[in-house]
Amino acid sequence: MKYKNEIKIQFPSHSENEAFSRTAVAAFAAQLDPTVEELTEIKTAISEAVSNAIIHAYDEAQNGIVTVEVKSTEDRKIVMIVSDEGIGIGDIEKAKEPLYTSKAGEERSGMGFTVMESFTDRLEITSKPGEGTKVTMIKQLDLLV
Amino acid sequence: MKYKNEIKIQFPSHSENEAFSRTAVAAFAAQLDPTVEELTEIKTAISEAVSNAIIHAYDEAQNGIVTVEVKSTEDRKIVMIVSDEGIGIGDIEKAKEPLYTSKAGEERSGMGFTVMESFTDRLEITSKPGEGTKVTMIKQLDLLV
Amino acid sequence: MKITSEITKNSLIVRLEGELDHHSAAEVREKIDQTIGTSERKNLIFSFQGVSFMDSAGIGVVMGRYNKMKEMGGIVIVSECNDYAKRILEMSGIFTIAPYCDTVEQAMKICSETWSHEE
Amino acid sequence: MKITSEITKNSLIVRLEGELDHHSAAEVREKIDQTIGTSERKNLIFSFQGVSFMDSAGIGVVMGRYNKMKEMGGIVIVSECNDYAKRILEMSGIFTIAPYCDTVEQAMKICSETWSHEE
Ligand SMILES: Nc1ncnc2c1ncn2[C@@H]1O[C@H](COP(=O)(O)OP(=O)(O)O)[C@@H](O)[C@H]1O
Ligand SMILES: Nc1ncnc2c1ncn2[C@@H]1O[C@H](COP(=O)(O)OP(=O)(O)O)[C@@H](O)[C@H]1O
Repeated sequence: MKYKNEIKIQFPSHSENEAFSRTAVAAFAAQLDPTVEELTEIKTAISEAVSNAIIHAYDEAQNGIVTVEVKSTEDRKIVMIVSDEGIGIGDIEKAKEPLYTSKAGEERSGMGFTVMESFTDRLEITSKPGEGTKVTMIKQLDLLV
Repeated sequence: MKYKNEIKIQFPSHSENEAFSRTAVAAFAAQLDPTVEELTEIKTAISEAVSNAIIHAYDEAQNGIVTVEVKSTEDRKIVMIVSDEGIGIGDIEKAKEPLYTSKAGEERSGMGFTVMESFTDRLEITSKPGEGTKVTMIKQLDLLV
Repeated sequence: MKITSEITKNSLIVRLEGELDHHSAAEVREKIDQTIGTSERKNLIFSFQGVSFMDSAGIGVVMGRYNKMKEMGGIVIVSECNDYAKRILEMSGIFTIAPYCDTVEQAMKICSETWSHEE
Repeated sequence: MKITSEITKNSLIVRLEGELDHHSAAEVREKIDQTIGTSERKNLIFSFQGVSFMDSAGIGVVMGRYNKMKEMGGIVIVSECNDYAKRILEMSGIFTIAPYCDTVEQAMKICSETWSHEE
């Protein structure tokens, strides 16, 4: 894919950076003049993926690095890649199941991946236990007609 | 210096990323609960430094990479580092003079560094012609009393 | 996140304001649980009217309070969500156990009926 | 950036709305210069009331228009800046050649006086 513009953001796995990351991504996505609904969906999807890196990949330790890359295409696609170098996911199919969570005690609902899937057009997860996880989401914005 | 939190942002030298970069930095700075005035000063200083990288370092070609790093300290300092791998600055003292610009024909005012100096507490420029420029700004936010 | 609570005859009303994510959920949880303890009310009504952003952390907040109130023999009602918050809560099926009302007033009515019925 | 212009007897009034930086300055410049050409007015009044963000690119926009109007024997007046925009414009000394007025009305008065004087 050829990209029109792209940004890369990196930050340590502090939970206060969840808000930072979704605002930064929204500021980038604003270049494509999305609808309010599309912008909310993008912010929510990013928030889920970044929270997962902080909570699951690094187990709430604050010394992991989270990387968020966002790219835009001429035909109004937004590609979002959230990656970490944390514990990784053993069974990706299970992780994607609605309501499945490995941290029920901490009031996680197991709906993160379901929300990401519902708010974007495509979700791809690659992961290696012990090495990290990369979540790629693609969202097609409305074509301006 | 020990940092409380820090972020790194990278993007190509498209002028539309000026707005993105200052909004992203403002979203990070918001974690320290700055005054509206402080936030405006931070956004303006970042906008000047990022614009300079786009206009001068890469001469408006859109294929350069601009890097913005922002760090916060426990005692409410914000450290902002904007760097490029562009043409560099030969005479830094001259570049800092109010009203000096190498691009008068394009309606640059030569006030960029003066604004950065006035809106932050410390400005440091290091540069090597042909290799790039690094602009470091430190701003002490009001201590909450 | 701003959390305001109001105690009525039959219920505790908790109004949330701001962005509800994993980061803010920790504080929200703690403050609500404190208020549940001191209020001595069995029923909890959430108003999400002031919630400007919410992700799936919001589901966890409702689910956790549901478990707490259930232990005490009470119920949880969710109200005044914007479309996005409602869509996310709906996905999880949480409204089958913590029902949704458009307004706090409707929720209060349900709480008082439940209460009278129990007496 | 939104640019609205109004033509009065003696002057062209240009109102800017949005964020004025190096990126948006290119468009602002082009649109104003077009309007200067068609309006056939010698005096230009800027209103910065709607400018929510401005960096030193704003100085260049005023400076460039000043040079253009001066060639035609006219003047530029800047008005209705917020504190930050004013502070930045002030730093450059631009108000010594393109004076500042609090309101567009005051600026119009100056333009009409200048005009009468010239006649
Ligand atoms: N970045 C990650 N690193 C490691 N494990 C992850 C990551 N993201 C998700 N997981 C695993 O997938 C499960 C499901 O994730 P999700 O659907 O977001 O629900 P929740 O975050 O509420 O647990 C998590 O409980 C966790 O075990
Ligand atoms: N990142 C940079 N790379 C190369 N040259 C730069 C850079 N930043 C500033 N300069 C030089 O310093 C001069 C003064 O910069 P500044 O005070 O910001 O004014 P202006 O941007 O209006 O020219 C510029 O005209 C340019 O020659």
